[in-house]
Amino acid sequence: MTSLQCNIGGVTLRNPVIMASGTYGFGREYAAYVDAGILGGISCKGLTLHPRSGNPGCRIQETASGMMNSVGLENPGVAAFLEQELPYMTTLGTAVIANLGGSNAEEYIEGARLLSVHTRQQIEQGGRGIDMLELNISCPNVREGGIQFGIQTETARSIVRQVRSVTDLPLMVKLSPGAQDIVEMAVMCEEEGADAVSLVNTFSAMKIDIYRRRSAFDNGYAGLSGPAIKPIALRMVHQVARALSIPVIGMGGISSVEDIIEFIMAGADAVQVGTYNFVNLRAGTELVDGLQTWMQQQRIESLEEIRGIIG
Amino acid sequence: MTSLQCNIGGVTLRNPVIMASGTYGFGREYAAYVDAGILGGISCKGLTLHPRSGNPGCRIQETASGMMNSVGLENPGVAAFLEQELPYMTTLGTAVIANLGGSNAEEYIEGARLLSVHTRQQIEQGGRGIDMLELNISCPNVREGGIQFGIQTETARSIVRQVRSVTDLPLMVKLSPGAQDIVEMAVMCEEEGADAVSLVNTFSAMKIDIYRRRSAFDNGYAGLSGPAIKPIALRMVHQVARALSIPVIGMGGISSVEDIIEFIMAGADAVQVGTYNFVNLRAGTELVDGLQTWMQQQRIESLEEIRGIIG
Amino acid sequence: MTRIISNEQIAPDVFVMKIAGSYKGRMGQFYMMRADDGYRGDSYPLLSRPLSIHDKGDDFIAFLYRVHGRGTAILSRMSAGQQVLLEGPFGNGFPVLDEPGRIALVGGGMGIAPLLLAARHYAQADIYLGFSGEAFAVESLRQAVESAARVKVMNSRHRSILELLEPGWYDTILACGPAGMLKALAECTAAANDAALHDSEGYPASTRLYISTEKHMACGIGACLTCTVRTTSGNRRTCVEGPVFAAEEVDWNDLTTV
Amino acid sequence: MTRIISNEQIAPDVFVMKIAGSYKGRMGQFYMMRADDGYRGDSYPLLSRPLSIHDKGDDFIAFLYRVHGRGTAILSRMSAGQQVLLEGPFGNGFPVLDEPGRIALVGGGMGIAPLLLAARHYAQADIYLGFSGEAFAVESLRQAVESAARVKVMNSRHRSILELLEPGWYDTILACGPAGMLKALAECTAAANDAALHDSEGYPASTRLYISTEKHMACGIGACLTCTVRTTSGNRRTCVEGPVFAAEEVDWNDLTTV
Ligand SMILES: Cc1cc2nc3c(=O)[nH]c(=O)nc-3n(C[C@H](O)[C@H](O)[C@H](O)COP(=O)(O)OP(=O)(O)OC[C@H]3O[C@@H](n4cnc5c(N)ncnc54)[C@H](O)[C@@H]3O)c2cc1C
Ligand SMILES: Cc1cc2nc3c(=O)[nH]c(=O)nc-3n(C[C@H](O)[C@H](O)[C@H](O)COP(=O)(O)OP(=O)(O)OC[C@H]3O[C@@H](n4cnc5c(N)ncnc54)[C@H](O)[C@@H]3O)c2cc1C
Ligand SMILES: Cc1cc2nc3c(=O)[nH]c(=O)nc-3n(C[C@H](O)[C@H](O)[C@H](O)COP(=O)(O)O)c2cc1C
Ligand SMILES: Cc1cc2nc3c(=O)[nH]c(=O)nc-3n(C[C@H](O)[C@H](O)[C@H](O)COP(=O)(O)O)c2cc1C
Ligand code: FES
Ligand code: FES
Repeated sequence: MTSLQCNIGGVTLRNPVIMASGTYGFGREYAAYVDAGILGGISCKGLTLHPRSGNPGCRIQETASGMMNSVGLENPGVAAFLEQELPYMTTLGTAVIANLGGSNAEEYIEGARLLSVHTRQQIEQGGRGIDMLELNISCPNVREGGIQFGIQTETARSIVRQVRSVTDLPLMVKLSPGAQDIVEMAVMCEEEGADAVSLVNTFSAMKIDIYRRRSAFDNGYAGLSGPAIKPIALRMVHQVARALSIPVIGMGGISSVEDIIEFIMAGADAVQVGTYNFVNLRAGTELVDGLQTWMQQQRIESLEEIRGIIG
Repeated sequence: MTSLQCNIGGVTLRNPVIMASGTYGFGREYAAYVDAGILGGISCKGLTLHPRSGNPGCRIQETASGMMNSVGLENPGVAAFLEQELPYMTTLGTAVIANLGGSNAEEYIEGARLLSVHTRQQIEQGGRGIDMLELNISCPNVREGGIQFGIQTETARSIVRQVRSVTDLPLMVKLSPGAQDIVEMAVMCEEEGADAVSLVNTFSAMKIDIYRRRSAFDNGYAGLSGPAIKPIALRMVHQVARALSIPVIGMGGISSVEDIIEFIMAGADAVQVGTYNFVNLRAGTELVDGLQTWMQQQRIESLEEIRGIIG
Repeated sequence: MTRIISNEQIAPDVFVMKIAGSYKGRMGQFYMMRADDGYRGDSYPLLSRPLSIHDKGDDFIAFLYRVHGRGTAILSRMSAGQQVLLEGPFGNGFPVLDEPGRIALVGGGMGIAPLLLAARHYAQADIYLGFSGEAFAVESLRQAVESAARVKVMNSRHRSILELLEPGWYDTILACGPAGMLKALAECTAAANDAALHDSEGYPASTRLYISTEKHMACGIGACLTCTVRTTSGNRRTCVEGPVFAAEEVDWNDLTTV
Repeated sequence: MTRIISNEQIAPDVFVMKIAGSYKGRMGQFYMMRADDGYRGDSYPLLSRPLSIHDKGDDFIAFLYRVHGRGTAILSRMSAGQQVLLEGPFGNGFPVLDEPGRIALVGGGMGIAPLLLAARHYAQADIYLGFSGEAFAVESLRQAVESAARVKVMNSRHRSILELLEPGWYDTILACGPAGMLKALAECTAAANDAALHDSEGYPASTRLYISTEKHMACGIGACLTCTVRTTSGNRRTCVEGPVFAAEEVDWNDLTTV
């Protein structure tokens, strides 16, 4: 019997296919296309402590085998999430991952604290809260205060440490491909007690509207995702997986079962699928079913047989 | 009258379209397709002090809107270049840029010295040597000694400084997109007396052959180029151009006149075209003619009117 | 399921693609479409393109589109028998009003695309169509309304269809077209609503203008938040709460960036 | 210039594409080809695919190809009237020998593609063709040589065409096919050359084996150095100094990575 199960920070996932933050909303919109119960998990739209209305102007451009987005963390804020979205998400029968962003340390810490307290309360009352926290230290579209936490290891360390101290939720830290040294950054997360790391977020990128003579995005730069970035993301996941003993969740351009296998062979414990959800609204079903079939065809009983086999 | 002329480190180029190192050989192979005399310049296949036979195994894979290569700096060495290739290149009627790599400081310095001495001698004898030196501190496919000079600013500084001290050729330093801080790296080059910087080289990337369960390349990682990387390359060029007062030569995925204009609006003084030469053997002619036409249509008389206009 | 029946050019750069099958959808709703070459993810285009439902029958659906960039150029080169990927219908569509009162449909250029279904629904409507070049698709609209005389067409590079239209005369206006035209129309309508005009005999108490807007999209289903438009009641997703908005709700600065 | 005349399937996954025009090229040379959708650089595929010249006349050139991955799958879906991008001819081709002596042409699977022109040139050759599945394109080879009886075909999943061939009997062998087959042939040939065999009556003094190799390519013209193969005289570019090499020159470890 082929098993796709995997364990991330004490949470058992049905399979390693997680829908990536910002591409799956709070799970509602895909209900007509994918039974969320078959998924490994859903990482919700990036939350911030306070509601954000996101960036003005054009928010998306297609590029060669990729897309750039400048949504700018539009979200209802942690409190509204807990009240309006989480109750629905916990009914979906899949792991619920809360993706948390912020523009300063206090926002991160308070956001993480609220999510943790709420979950503890729910569980005490026999209910369900979030299953895991994904700390997004790397959103390239938020520039308040000019800080980008995901770049320098020591800047990020203080956020990870403080968040770790206020939550006992399984903690996954999402890394930016723009980190100065992504391996060092990942090692730092392990040192600071993270249960897993996920990578990569979008690449900071640019598109110029040459006829209007301005950036295509009001914000200047925007985040590149999709198949274009896959080879770079895969290399980073491979590097990080070799340096860490905690689980690594790989992503960046995954658009097929073969892509998933590449990430797992590179050392990923699970993967996330982002942009491909837009390309194929039934991506979740296609990839989970396809992965099952592929494993059977290849007579592989557990992902452990192939995980990280590329030295 | 529209003028495409530009000046890089005292060298006047007919136009800003330079053929990128490693994609144009020593100019011979494209002779049947492009009159080299119309080009802004040619950066020759990356040279090293000693001949190199390059990497074994598969050297190329196509990716989504890109390609990965692992040629590994196969080249005849500086001496053979000077003897067998340069005499031909100087007849082409375009700027000759010698791209120089190395696996240790001594190789770089000795290579640069030989190229400079030879050029000085040629000029004294009324002949022509190379017009510019492009110092490749960033080849991701060479790993001897495990050093990658293009990553850390201070490691690279010593190479740039030493090379600068042995050559009075116009010196351009080619930056890696894998640099920890590409702006800091570029600023360092300016500080150390470089006449220009060029960016970006290929991105370190990975492809796994999931059926053979090994990397598609013997060397593990390989360099990603082509349209896929353009949005990231453009962002880096924009960042660097804003921080420097010396010329910036932009590249990464350029495949059309519009792409060239984007790089110039981002602040590039000239551009290099790599992978697109493989896609279109007549790329040089198409882009130079097309650029001329575009400028006329847009009634732009000089590239100065649009250079760096994206703030 | 998504086999092309025909893909005809009806004006310079303008095509009608008919697709076999029974499809859902109301006036003003749209589908996400792209050519299906059997591969996803790294063929061009990556993302589907939003196209309004132009026409619909028991066994077909039709889209009227202009070749704008590469995605639509690829569509235009497809022929009968080939496959497209089609998801939808998406969006709110034009409002279904019990008492629309006196109603006008206003289309500028490709904005005519969603108006055919609207004309069938509001067969009593006056229709105003403006083209900067050659007119197209006008005949089917003439057939859709009660009287062909109700369809007014202007094709001129220098004049606007709005010259023929007195917004204040109508209870309801449904419009689709370039952002510039929509904005001008909204300004006229607002002016009419402000003016004493509405107290004049024969004029309605006020005019409600609904516009169909365009924003670049990725998912089409409300998940990615790339298509939001700022409105008086906060951000609204063009693909779910739109593409039709009451004109006074939208922030025009956020719209004209398309 | 590069209009497809026809693109016919002749066996499972095997097609012949005929293209209108007068083209250059010798036996064993190849062209770089891809579908032309009017856009370059960010359509799939990015790079053209190397295909040997299969047939050639005054007003056409033909390629025999197997659907291997996506690039060739796209070619296989093209039809008469559509355009391809074609650059070439490239490579050295099979040697033109003044005195080939007794000569055999050996093809495995798609390796038959370049042999038709070779059979026309060396009409006196014996021809050995091996297929693991259905045979194809054999008839035109039969017509190309002096006597159809000279063409031996084996199609079997379990046996090899090499069983029918005694390499040492020939002065010259030209071969194209899977790396495994070429390597086995090279070993037999080397063994025959080593053996006393060549002193036997009727046998030539030695056998020269030329093989046509495959390597992934980018430029096709010798500039990128992605297609090099290690040989006894250093790296050689498959697209310029190859694809045909004397068997004893090549480093088989470097070849079988394709
Ligand atoms: C709800 C809605 C309904 C539409 N209905 C129609 C219709 O019935 N007929 C018709 O001709 N056009 C319609 N459009 C516009 C049409 O979607 C664009 O012209 C098309 O997406 C352009 O794609 P392209 O690849 O040809 O152009 P490119 O400029 O190459 O496209 C690049 C990117 O920009 C996006 N884009 C460019 N222009 C627009 C635009 N105006 N609106 C949305 N996205 C854009 C594309 O979707 C793509 O992501 C509609 C747009 C929306 C939002
Ligand atoms: C000189 C030469 C002549 C050839 N002649 C023929 C011919 O006449 N008929 C025929 O059917 N095939 C021929 N081939 C092989 C053919 O080029 C490949 O099957 C084809 O490139 C596969 O492309 P794809 O996109 O379908 O496969 P994919 O596997 O999707 O291709 C991905 C990449 O790998 C490369 N690639 C994969 N396999 C090969 C291969 N065996 N050789 C070279 N590149 C490869 C492709 O070019 C592309 O860059 C020849 C190869 C060479 C080098
Ligand atoms: C429209 C969009 C919105 C995104 N929003 C978030 C977000 O809120 N938080 C986050 O951590 N990542 C966000 N991401 C990044 C994705 O989760 C993912 O890391 C990235 O897109 C790479 O994966 P892909 O190539 O499969 O899309 C977003 C990506 C896209 C395309
Ligand atoms: C096959 C190949 C070989 C290359 N060799 C070199 C080299 O020797 N030296 C160098 O500085 N860059 C080399 N490059 C990098 C290119 O010069 C260029 O920086 C890179 O490909 C990005 O540009 P592009 O996307 O236009 O190809 C090589 C690139 C390719 C594709
Ligand atoms: S297109 Fe994704 S939310 Fe509207
Ligand atoms: S394919 Fe470029 S050198 Fe042979």
